[in-house]
Amino acid sequence: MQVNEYKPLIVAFCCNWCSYAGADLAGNNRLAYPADVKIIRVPCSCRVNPMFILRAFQRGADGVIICGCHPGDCHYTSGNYYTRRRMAALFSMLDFLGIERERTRVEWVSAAEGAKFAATMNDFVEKVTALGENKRLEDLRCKK
Amino acid sequence: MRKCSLDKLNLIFAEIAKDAALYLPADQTDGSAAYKKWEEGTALSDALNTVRSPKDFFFPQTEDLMKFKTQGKNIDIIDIRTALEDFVIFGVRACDVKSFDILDRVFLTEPVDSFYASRRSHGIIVSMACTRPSETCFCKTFSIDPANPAGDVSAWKSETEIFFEANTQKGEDFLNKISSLTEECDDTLVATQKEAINKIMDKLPLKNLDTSAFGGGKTNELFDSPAWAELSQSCLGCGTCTFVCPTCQCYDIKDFNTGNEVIRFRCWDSCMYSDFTKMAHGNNRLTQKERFRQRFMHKLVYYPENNDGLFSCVGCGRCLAKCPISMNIVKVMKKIGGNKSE
Amino acid sequence: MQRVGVFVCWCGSNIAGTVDVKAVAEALKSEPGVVFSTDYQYMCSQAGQDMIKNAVKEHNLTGIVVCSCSPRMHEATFRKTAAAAGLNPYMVEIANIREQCSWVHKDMLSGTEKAIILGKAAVAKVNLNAPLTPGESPVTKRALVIGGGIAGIQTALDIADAGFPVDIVEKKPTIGGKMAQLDKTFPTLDCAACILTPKMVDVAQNDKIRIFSYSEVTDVQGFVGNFDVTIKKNARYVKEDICTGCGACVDKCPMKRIPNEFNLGMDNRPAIYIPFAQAVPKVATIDPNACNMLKNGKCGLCAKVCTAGAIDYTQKDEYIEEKYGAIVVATGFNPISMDKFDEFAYSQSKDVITSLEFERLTNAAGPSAGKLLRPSDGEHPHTIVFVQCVGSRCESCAEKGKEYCSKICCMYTAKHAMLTRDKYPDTEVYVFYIDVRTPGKNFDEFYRRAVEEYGVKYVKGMVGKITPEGKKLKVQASDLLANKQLHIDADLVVLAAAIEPDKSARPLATMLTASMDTNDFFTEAHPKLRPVESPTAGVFLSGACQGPKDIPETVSQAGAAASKVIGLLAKDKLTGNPCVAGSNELICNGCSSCANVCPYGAISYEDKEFRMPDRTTKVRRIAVVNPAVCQGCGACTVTCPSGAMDLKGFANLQIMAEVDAICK
Amino acid sequence: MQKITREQLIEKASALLSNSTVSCVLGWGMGEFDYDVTPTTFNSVEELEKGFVFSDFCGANFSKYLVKKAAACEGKILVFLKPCDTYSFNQLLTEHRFDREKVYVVGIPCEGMADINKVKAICGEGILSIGSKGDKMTVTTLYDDEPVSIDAKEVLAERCLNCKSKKHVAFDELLGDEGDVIESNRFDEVARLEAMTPDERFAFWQNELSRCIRCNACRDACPACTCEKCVFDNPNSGVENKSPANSFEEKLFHIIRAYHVAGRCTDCGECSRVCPQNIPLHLLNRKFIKDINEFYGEYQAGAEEGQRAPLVDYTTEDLEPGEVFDRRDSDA
Repeated sequence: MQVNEYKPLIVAFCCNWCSYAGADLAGNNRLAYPADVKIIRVPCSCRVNPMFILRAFQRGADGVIICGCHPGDCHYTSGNYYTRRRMAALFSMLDFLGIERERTRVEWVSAAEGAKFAATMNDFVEKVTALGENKRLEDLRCKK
Repeated sequence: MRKCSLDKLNLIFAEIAKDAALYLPADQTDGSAAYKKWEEGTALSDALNTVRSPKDFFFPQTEDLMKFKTQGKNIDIIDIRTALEDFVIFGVRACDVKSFDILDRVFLTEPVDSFYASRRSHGIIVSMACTRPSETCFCKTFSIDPANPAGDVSAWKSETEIFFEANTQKGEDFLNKISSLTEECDDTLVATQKEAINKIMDKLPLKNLDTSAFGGGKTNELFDSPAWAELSQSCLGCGTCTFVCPTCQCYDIKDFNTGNEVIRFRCWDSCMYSDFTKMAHGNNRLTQKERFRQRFMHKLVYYPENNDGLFSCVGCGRCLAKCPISMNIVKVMKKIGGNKSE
Repeated sequence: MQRVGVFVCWCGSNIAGTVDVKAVAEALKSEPGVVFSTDYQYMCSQAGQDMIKNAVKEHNLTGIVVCSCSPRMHEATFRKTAAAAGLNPYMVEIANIREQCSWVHKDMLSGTEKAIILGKAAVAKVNLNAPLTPGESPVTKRALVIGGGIAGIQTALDIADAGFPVDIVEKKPTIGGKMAQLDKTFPTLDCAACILTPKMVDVAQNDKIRIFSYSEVTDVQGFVGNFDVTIKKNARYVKEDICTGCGACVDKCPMKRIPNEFNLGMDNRPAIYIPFAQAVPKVATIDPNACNMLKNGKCGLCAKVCTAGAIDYTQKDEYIEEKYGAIVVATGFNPISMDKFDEFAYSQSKDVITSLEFERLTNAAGPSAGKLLRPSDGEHPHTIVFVQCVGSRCESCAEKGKEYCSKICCMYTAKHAMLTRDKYPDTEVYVFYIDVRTPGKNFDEFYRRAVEEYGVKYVKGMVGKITPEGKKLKVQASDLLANKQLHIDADLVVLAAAIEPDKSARPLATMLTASMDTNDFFTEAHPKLRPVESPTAGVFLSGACQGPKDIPETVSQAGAAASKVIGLLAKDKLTGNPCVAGSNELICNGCSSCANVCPYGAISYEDKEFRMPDRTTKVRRIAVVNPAVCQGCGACTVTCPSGAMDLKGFANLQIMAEVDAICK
Repeated sequence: MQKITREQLIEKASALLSNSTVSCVLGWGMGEFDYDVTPTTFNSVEELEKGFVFSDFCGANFSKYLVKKAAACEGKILVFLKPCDTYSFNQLLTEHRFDREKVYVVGIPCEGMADINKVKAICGEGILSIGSKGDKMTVTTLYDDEPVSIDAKEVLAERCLNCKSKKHVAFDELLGDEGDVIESNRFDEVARLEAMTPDERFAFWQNELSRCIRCNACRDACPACTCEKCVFDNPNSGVENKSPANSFEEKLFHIIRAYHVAGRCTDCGECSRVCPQNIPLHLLNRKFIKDINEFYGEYQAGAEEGQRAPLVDYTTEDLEPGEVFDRRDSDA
């Protein structure tokens, strides 16, 4: 392994009922993904405020991923449908401002999809690593 | 007095920029002008003035004051002040030059604001006479002569030439630096230009704006005027007037936690904002009427009361041009001052 | 400022294997608010919990961070520990350094680094935690069971047996459901009616149970413990309390050629009818679409012959509003329509029937009085072909069938085949199957008996096409094991149609805000651990509405649902989830965005008078959250532009603090 | 250029004041020059005659003022609304921001409002008077001996060049002729930006937003921004800030502001009109509107009272966030 290899910082918002459990299952099955991924538990993907996403980028995140139950399977019946619209709008806006679209993602991961969780994270980390550091939505004051 | 051909202006800029950062009004993509750091290719704008005033150079919109860093349970306080380099602000209009006097009285009297003082001492101001004032200009009201702008160096620009005259030692030094590019001249052409400017000044619609109703000691007379409610009724409470104003000097001090350290910084505040001077007990100005009144009473009564009758308005007209509801100090002066000028 | 204690668990080597737990405990010591930090082999053990309790006392802790396994595993455990130590249980945060760290990262360095960051995030969050107290709401001690099949019946009986009143709402004129239509049950071959009808009678006679037959639920409001339900009693034009079920009207009714639903249209009934002899309630019902009196005002014969005077042509639909503490969904199943399966000639030949029709054909109370006769000509069939998985496990034909296995078909087909061979040994019986699935007590034995003792010819392979030709049905099929094509001239073909949830389930799910899967089966709160509860609190699932089930499974699930209901109704008060939304009335705009996205209708609005800073008063519309209804999803918090709406336990500032801690 | 005159409006307002239908009038108050009108409440016919004006510079959208003024007026308040203002009016009603019963709406036709910056771009500084006759504007300045005649169309505000509707969607009474919803090209500029490379878009917005001085004029003039307390003013919101310390904070403010009004913004254009730095803020809002139209079907905020905004709604078939780009890429 190379020294000083670029390591992205990934914030993953996971809904308690599906994706967080999916992440736990990935753990149970020892399915590895990079330690760059840090998970924040939220009750539902619809709890994720766009401000949290911008906050993460401000503070130095290189990628933000939101995971929720599959559409139709939301523990709260409709939360992820709102997430879907909100994030479609937000991501499109970030793209409009010239911010790399690969830095944001929504993925539906059920409690049974530990393998999908790990695969998703591996893929996301790979894509963000390829992009390199987040320069377009960073707050220089927060850089170390 | 020294002069040079406009063709050589760029060489002068290059010469200045060798030793000091040079800022001058340049055209922006939206058609307005703003102070920009000169680099090869930057052209001096023909616009009458910039949207933002040059007060930014001495009193920037945000300015870091210090930092705190926690190490375990200890807190380190870090002084982040660094030695400043000299810089030149070129093309400042007479009104804006005057605004520095007003700011100086706030920041340079004891206790001296070291941040401001440091920037001020490193700044060289090259002013520029106004040949085409706007209908919104009323600097004359405050005894400012756009034909004779103050500053370390005064400048006049004709169709073909630019003329310089030093007013201070700093200004002399400045002219010496560019002496190889300029030549000594008499002031005939400048005098002609001054005359032309004065003629235009006499045609300005706001030339007779009357300040006699204002000044120190007028608080009791004006404070409870019913006109405040009427004037402020549609005020949106935005900060446009205060942020484009060259003399507004209020700021807020805030902390920003970066996660690794805390940056204590100050940023412009606006008396038009509902949380302005909010204290533990709440806010002492309860409605927009009080906030609105504060702004104009400060400029026209409180400030002169404490500063030898000097008004803290320079008549630059920025608020007239930029207020979203077109409410401004001129309308206030006319209404509260009893329409004496009409 | 909180006084936070950090407890890092080794989980034996599960965590300690890839995370330097001592380094984590040490690193977190210098985090803001942390006054104590330690590590231990098993935090969840009694000794570990005691360590936490002691530390709370010794260091005056106000908040606890446990770096351990997933909060889904032991959050409840540590909350109890905190409560036992005198702390509010919601002052606990878990950093998941096992499932989401030590188990997925192999490298000690990066594992430790990440564990520290996750710990920091938990500390940052707990610093902003506030003690939370769950709200309380009363419980209406009455249950509603929607559906009166064997699932509903069993649930109702069990709840009533515990002493709670139960109402059953059944859309048909009688309870009994599908089981009442069956002849025998596998694998014991008991007569279905013999074991069902006594239960129906029990229901009718139980003074704790009310039956709303010929009725449906039209509206559900409220929440667990406090549902307000509107039940529509369809007009049956017969006074239920007066009708004796003597049947005189049924005999005299001149409109006798109405297809009989109970026999799946294989015979007829009159316009006024009692579905079957053992119907409960045993009262007549007039079919308004068939009755001449109701349609044209001519006839009135039934009223004339009714000595009890029970006929009432002016009867109107009636709406009943009732309060319930719990609702059990037992809406059952139906065989799917065979109309789209042209290859099996179901629509072309009367002699291609479904298994449920076969049940009626072999039932003593059925259209042929229990004699197995061909529907077309009433002759005895000599060759019968059973086709399994018609519409089940049908991945390629999603538009007409189902992807799932209907589960019960293998067994009832074996039963049908066996019974046919038993009663009519001269009959040749073929069963075409994809797989024979018999995982149940005595199931496989049963199937083997059909093959080995009764000589049923099981052929692995699907029937490709059935062509009616004269009196015969030409069956073209493949035998996959012998790898050859078969051509059979059958007299009768029985299709094991897939089963699907009843169509009434989808609108009901919407009313109940209960979730469904893509097949319209109700979703359980947890597929393994909470199989009889829906995710919506207070709504329980019984029988095939949750997924295909046979009778013993249905009955056991019905009992389980009943026990959950009893557990709920036994409480006088319910404590809610304290992590609910709340609106800051001072900055609420009253714009209604939050109510638009609330899936539970938990948000209402009121006009409230506010004293303004300038001493005037102002009436403003503000949002109010009902904490007993709110489930804490947080949809409202994001839609609120002013940020007035926030979620306890997952507040904006808490989540942002976690973000900051992770990113610093 | 306006078809309706000051006199007609005064006549209408006077009549409604005289018969006590309304007790005050929200209209345009005369300024120092011919272009600097101020939204003003008039309480009597005398006040109207003295100070009421109507010209090509009466662009302010009065709907927002009703949030405060409707409650402050003793009886009903008469408000003159141009077609585009009526959309904001409905949207505010949908969000229960004022009492409909307190307002009497007179819909007035609008021929498009002028942008003083465009006038100055042609005529320069020193404008002494601006007159209007038919399609022409006559401008006298300090520096021209003769009045300058300009084509009114040339100085139309951007939002009026791309006017989406001449139809009033809410009113108690109409003055003049009613118009129709217009097929506009208002999304062309958004599409032009979309067609750029991300680097170009980033450079574009970096340049535009770098001018922001966070005066909050866009927010404070916006009829969709009527929060009792804006998150950017609320120290407890976690995102409060008073001035953009760097380019991140410039973006944060404008992204969040546009997001908060997404699905609620009627595209009235006030944000861009009032921006002292001429930042084309309306493009951010239009981007959301364009996306919503494309993703979830045509939606015009404020077209009807009580509409459910697209971001508080959903269908089970909505496109996935990841498909947003696939879709655009396949269009391109």
